[in-house]
Amino acid sequence: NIGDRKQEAGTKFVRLVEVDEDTTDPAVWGKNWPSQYDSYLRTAQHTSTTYGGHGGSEALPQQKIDKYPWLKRMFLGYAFSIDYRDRRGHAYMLADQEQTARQKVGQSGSCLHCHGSVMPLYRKLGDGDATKGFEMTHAIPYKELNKQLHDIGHGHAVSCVDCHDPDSMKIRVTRPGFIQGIQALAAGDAPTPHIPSIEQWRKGDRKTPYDPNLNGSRNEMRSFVCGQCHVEYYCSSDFPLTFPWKHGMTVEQTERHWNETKLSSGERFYDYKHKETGAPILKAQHPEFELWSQGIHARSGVSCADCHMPYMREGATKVSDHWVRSPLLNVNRACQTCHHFSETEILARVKVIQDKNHDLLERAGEAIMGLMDAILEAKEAGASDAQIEEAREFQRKAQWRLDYIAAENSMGFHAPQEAARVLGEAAHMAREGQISAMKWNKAKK
Amino acid sequence: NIGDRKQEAGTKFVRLVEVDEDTTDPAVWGKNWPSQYDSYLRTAQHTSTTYGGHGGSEALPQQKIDKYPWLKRMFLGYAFSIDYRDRRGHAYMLADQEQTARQKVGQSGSCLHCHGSVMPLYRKLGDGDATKGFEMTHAIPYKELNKQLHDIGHGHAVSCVDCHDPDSMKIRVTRPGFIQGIQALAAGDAPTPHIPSIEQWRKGDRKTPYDPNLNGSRNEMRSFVCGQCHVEYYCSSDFPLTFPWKHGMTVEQTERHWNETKLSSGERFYDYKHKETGAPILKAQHPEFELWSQGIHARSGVSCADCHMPYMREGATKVSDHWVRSPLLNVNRACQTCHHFSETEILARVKVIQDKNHDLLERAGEAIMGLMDAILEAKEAGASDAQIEEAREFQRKAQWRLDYIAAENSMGFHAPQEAARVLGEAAHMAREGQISAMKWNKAKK
Amino acid sequence: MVVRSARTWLAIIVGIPIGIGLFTMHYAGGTSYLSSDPQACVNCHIMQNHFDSWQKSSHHGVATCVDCHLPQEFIPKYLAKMDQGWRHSKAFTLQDFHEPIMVAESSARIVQDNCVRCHGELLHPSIANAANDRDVLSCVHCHRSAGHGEWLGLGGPDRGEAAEVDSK
Ligand code: HEC
Ligand code: HEC
Ligand code: HEC
Ligand code: HEC
Ligand code: HEC
Ligand code: HEC
Ligand code: HEC
Ligand code: HEC
Ligand code: HEC
Ligand code: HEC
Ligand code: HEC
Ligand code: HEC
Ligand code: HEC
Ligand code: HEC
Ligand SMILES: [Ca+2]
Ligand SMILES: [Ca+2]
Repeated sequence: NIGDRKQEAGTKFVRLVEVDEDTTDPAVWGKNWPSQYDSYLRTAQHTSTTYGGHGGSEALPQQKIDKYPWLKRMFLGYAFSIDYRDRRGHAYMLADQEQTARQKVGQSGSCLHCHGSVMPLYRKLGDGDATKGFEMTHAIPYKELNKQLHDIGHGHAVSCVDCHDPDSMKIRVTRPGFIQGIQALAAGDAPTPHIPSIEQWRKGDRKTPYDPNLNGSRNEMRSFVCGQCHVEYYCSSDFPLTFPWKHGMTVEQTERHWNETKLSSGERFYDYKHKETGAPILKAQHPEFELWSQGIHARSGVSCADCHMPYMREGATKVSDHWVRSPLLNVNRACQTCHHFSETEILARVKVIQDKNHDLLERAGEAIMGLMDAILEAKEAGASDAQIEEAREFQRKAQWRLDYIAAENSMGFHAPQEAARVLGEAAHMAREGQISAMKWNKAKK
Repeated sequence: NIGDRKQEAGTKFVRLVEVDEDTTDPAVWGKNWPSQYDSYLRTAQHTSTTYGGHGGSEALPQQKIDKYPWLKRMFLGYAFSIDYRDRRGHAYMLADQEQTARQKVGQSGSCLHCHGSVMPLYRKLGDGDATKGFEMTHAIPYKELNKQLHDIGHGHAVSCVDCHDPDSMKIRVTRPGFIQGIQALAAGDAPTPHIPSIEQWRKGDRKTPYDPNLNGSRNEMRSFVCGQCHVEYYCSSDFPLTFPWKHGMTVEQTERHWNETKLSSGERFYDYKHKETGAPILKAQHPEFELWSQGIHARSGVSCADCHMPYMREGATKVSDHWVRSPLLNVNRACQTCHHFSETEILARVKVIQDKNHDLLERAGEAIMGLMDAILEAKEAGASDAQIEEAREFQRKAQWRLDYIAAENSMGFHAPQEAARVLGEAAHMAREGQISAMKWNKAKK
Repeated sequence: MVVRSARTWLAIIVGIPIGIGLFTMHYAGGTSYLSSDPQACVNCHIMQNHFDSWQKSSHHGVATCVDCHLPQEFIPKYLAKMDQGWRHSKAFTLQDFHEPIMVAESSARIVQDNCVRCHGELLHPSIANAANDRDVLSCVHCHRSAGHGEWLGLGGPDRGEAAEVDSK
């Protein structure tokens, strides 16, 4: 036993097969790095905690829109009201995307950015220039693009090559959406205490854009790789996939980015018009990277990988657990390395935080229902568009905030006070909108 | 040099004068413990941070009710609308109480519990039984009782004997209000992860009541001494001073305590009826001990004294800094022993937390104004008491929550997420009340 | 549960492992426990993080592992060495210890005594006066990084499957 371990310490990084930029099949990499591959494969296992992983059967996660009726109603007029489920492990990402009933309304090729090992396809489309290829994909229908991906043999979920340089095995980012987004963030002036290398870069002449792979620290890279996908985005056919970080990462700063964006029609940006009320809505998607950035962990240099891919001892070596999942299933490695409290105590702390946010979430959900009812009533009573415009604007704002936390996947843990603040604002704005709708006949036509 | 130090170390606790339970004059104690006395005296100095200490002149702190107009309006019908200022150092506690214009409406003797070195007087009134004496004081007018205090020579602000056993110098609690409150808390079943000794005591037979001086750990005592005063209370002439902890220490649990309390008139408890709206209001006072109890510091065993009375080096020994004040004036000793970040970084973290809560506070302030306006409008339009009862109830609830954080003195730092949650609820409930008032003519008369 | 059954098992065959244990201890570098050189502790890779973080601490120039983790009087020192040495080789052989390693209560007291041993002169009076007070504030309540720059444990091979099953 001990003999084994002494040996293991010596066997790091022996390559049995070569891997390169086009090796998207993780099984091939797995020959060189069996432990990482082994844990990577486990993302196909079912996991579930109070708020994490997924409810539902092994085969299909639970519908989020059934669990929260106000969520379904918020999305009326948009594909998310048809099918919107709990997330599950990385192994499923491509299959789940292919199978979601949201595909019925037709989706854009942009979707693949975060669900497949898509870099070779981007390079192919752009004649070697991945960014160029990427910028063409929003105009190609999803089904068509996905077929191409499979046809050229890269129909895999997120794979080793997406996060690792095949020569050095260093972690790196590949996704154009992320690179453009973080460059816009760096070029702006929002404070980024959670990304010191941006503040460092800003001290220079800013002539060459910020490059996460060059400028980012090793520790920052441990979050950047996740920030390629676990972020708020626009992804439809009007313009290329966009991460809205020009003015910063808070809920107000990203809202400002969208408010300043124009659709190709010239209109102010919106994702959809609410079916019942007609309000021009912003849809928020899984802003984990953004919410994390507002929390005390980010500020203390604690990365996504610290909690979701903690080191584990395998004999004498330490490896990163590639079974990416809820850290609550893994408290001793994910939390106790930094927090010397018992597992029960740590779980209790998380519970306190999450339960509080869940209460606020339900409260804001009730409030948004009140707002929608009030707009409908006003419309029925004969209110003109102008008379309910203010109320619709409140719906846009309130729903943006509520969705921001509802779509985020840590039930507020990534930044507890911030999540509570955003939900408080959401509920309050919803009621303000309701009041505005109730007063419609006092507004000018 | 080292010789010197060794000597100093040897001179600890040499008594030059005797002190006993009736020695309320800190100057006498100061002869034995000059360093502590020296720092104690500094509480007379003016201190000020963004949200802490006090604005205004050296002579008189700023009016809080001028800074926040909604605060003044919330208190209409109650003495706090006349004069309500920033707090300042311990040295002023008795003088400030004597001078506040709130005295114009006549205050109860209960007030002295937290502003004077009152134990000898309680013993005198109760013929040696301090609790008995204490329970008589609510019925005695403040001016009369305070005169007695001065007459028997104990007209001092909080003094050494209030927190220290004169024989052993061990810290201890003396105030009957606190002892009764914490006993009620222990006798109940609210979880108290921040006070492990209560959970310990509950495992016993509960025959003798929980005694903080016996059962409390040394570390807990470092917060209990402050919990004698920095708490929410009822203090008027109807019944003795009460700390509402029967069901626990959260904003909802203390609200429940008050809702279950009856006035001697038989009515449900309230502090005053709002002058404009007639709502039966609960006034919250400085719940520092309560808010702290909901935070991560309390849960991690970090006590009030750790931050507000950190050790300081004095020659060869360390003493507790009795200059009780904002830790932000003292970051290196108050925070940096535990948090190894730069002072700038620590201050920035506090600023992020406090600014967020301050924003929410102002938001909830606007909301409560909206509610009060709506009730007035309904009344003018002819609404009956029954028709605005629901709105009034919302005012009671919303104002309780808003005041809970407004009256608390850390601008939410003591429990950031909890403070944001409470303020979010406050704003939301205020708007719900407004909506209810707007719908008055749909309610039954 | 796991720990208890391991102990029972250990008690039953206590005779055998003494011999094996001594061998293991020696082979694994466990005999280095009897040395004062911090390198000796790192012989065991499980201690690597603690070594690394000690090197980043304010004390790495003034105190080595045994200065803090072993009592300094002769007899207790060797008793503790036997006790800890035995716990060490048992844990290492069975691989049944909790990772990250968490200090045992008895060892925490040893550490505290050692803080006081060196800093007795510059002490908070009420701590100094309470040498035998079990309720005394521990030094690491405030100086949580004195010995180790920052907490740096490392998770072990337990992948949390048990938690997985429980949560279903
Ligand atoms: C300090 C630890 C910590 C850090 C750092 C952290 N997370 Fe989390 N994360 C958690 C916890 C705790 C949960 C809640 C899990 C649960 O409820 O079961 C969570 C939940 C999640 C979930 C949902 C997991 C599930 O099982 O449903 C995702 C996705 C996620 N985090 C992504 C990220 C990303 C991306 C980052 C970095 C930008 C990040 N996390 C940083 C601790 C952390
Ligand atoms: C910027 C990255 C990104 C883009 C672009 C993206 N996704 Fe996702 N998707 C994610 C992440 C991260 C998750 C897991 C977190 C979650 O479910 O909230 C996810 C989850 C899903 C799920 C499972 C949960 C659910 O929503 O039912 C489906 C299905 C899905 N995406 C479909 C799509 C479709 C269709 C598109 C294109 C419109 C798309 N995705 C575009 C990152 C992305
Ligand atoms: C290429 C895009 C992509 C990258 C990169 C990525 N994720 Fe994901 N992640 C997803 C998608 C998509 C899902 C949802 C899959 C589904 O529901 O089918 C997901 C699901 C998850 C889950 C939920 C797992 C579960 O069992 O419920 C966690 C936790 C998570 N990701 C964390 C991370 C972390 C941490 C990183 C970086 C180390 C990361 N992800 C990198 C796209 C990505
Ligand atoms: C979602 C991003 C992501 C994917 C996909 C991914 N890794 Fe990693 N990998 C990481 C991160 C983060 C680290 C930690 C790097 C560090 O700390 O510098 C890591 C570390 C490693 C290491 C270094 C040793 C260790 O365990 O820390 C190896 C080897 C490795 N990964 C192999 C693989 C293989 C093989 C695959 C595919 C089966 C893979 N990785 C897929 C993010 C990823
Ligand atoms: C790499 C170190 C590290 C890891 C891993 C880590 N934390 Fe933390 N945690 C910190 C730091 C640093 C702070 C900020 C307080 C401080 O300065 O000590 C913190 C603060 C906290 C707080 C209080 C702040 C808040 O948000 O309420 C909680 C609760 C917490 N952590 C829980 C967890 C849990 C649960 C996990 C595992 C899922 C975890 N932490 C993993 C380092 C870490
Ligand atoms: C972890 C550190 C910490 C702990 C523990 C703590 N406080 Fe504070 N306290 C603060 C900070 C920081 C502020 C904000 C000071 C400021 O804004 O200048 C504050 C503010 C205050 C204020 C207002 C100070 C002023 O200058 O206006 C009072 C009163 C107070 N705390 C009492 C308490 C009491 C009583 C306890 C225990 C029940 C306690 N605190 C526990 C850190 C702490
Ligand atoms: C006997 C009652 C009493 C006790 C005990 C007490 N306080 Fe106070 N404290 C007060 C009063 C009253 C004031 C306000 C004085 C004024 O404004 O005139 C005050 C003011 C303060 C302030 C504001 C100081 C400033 O400069 O603005 C802080 C901080 C504070 N107390 C913390 C504490 C802490 C920490 C403890 C325990 C170690 C404690 N107090 C014990 C009654 C008390
Ligand atoms: C349970 C303890 C307690 C009782 C009872 C109490 N106080 Fe205070 N008082 C405090 C504390 C603690 C502060 C400092 C914190 C603050 O100002 O919020 C304070 C501050 C004050 C101040 C200075 C700030 C201000 O409000 O303008 C005045 C004046 C005052 N009290 C008067 C009174 C009067 C009059 C009564 C009786 C109705 C009374 N106090 C009863 C604890 C108490
Ligand atoms: C309640 C918190 C607390 C506890 C418990 C505590 N300390 Fe301290 N200690 C401090 C603070 C704060 C300082 C900084 C004093 C200063 O800078 O004036 C300090 C300073 C010191 C210093 C001097 C550092 C220098 O700059 O010279 C030493 C040595 C020390 N402590 C050792 C100990 C030991 C040994 C113990 C346990 C017996 C202990 N401390 C317990 C808070 C504490
Ligand atoms: C509001 C409560 C309070 C008051 C009033 C107070 N003390 Fe203290 N005192 C404390 C606390 C808390 C400690 C720390 C005790 C501990 O850590 O066990 C302390 C500690 C001490 C100690 C032990 C050594 C040290 O510095 O830690 C002495 C001596 C002392 N105080 C003297 C005095 C004198 C003299 C006065 C009056 C001038 C006084 N105290 C007033 C709360 C108070
Ligand atoms: C005696 C130790 C101690 C002292 C003194 C202390 N802290 Fe902490 N602090 C902690 C612990 C423990 C945590 C919880 C996180 C963890 O488990 O590491 C924490 C968490 C925090 C957090 C993150 C949680 C939150 O509430 O957002 C902040 C910010 C923080 N502390 C600031 C401060 C400031 C500012 C001071 C000084 C006024 C201070 N601390 C004094 C031990 C301490
Ligand atoms: C044979 C390999 C090995 C060597 C050599 C070794 N350790 Fe350990 N140590 C371990 C293991 C395994 C554990 C976990 C034991 C447990 O948790 O029961 C441990 C736990 C500890 C603990 C925490 C448990 C406790 O008893 O409180 C301390 C402290 C410690 N070791 C100190 C040292 C010091 C000091 C040295 C060198 C003088 C050393 N170790 C040498 C393997 C080793
Ligand atoms: C200046 C004192 C000091 C020195 C030197 C020191 N330690 Fe520690 N060690 C501590 C303290 C303090 C703790 C935490 C005790 C507690 O939490 O009560 C600790 C804890 C540990 C633990 C238990 C793990 C944990 O985090 O609870 C291990 C293992 C350990 N030390 C090993 C070592 C090794 C190996 C060395 C030498 C390379 C070393 N220590 C040097 C003071 C020291
Ligand atoms: C072998 C003797 C020894 C032991 C054991 C020891 N120290 Fe020290 N400690 C020192 C010396 C020497 C210094 C440096 C003093 C100087 O620079 O003036 C020091 C410095 C310090 C300092 C000031 C530097 C800093 O880190 O802020 C603190 C605090 C401290 N020790 C606390 C502790 C604590 C707590 C323990 C127990 C966990 C401990 N010491 C154990 C010898 C020791
Ligand atoms: Ca979006
Ligand atoms: Ca009250």
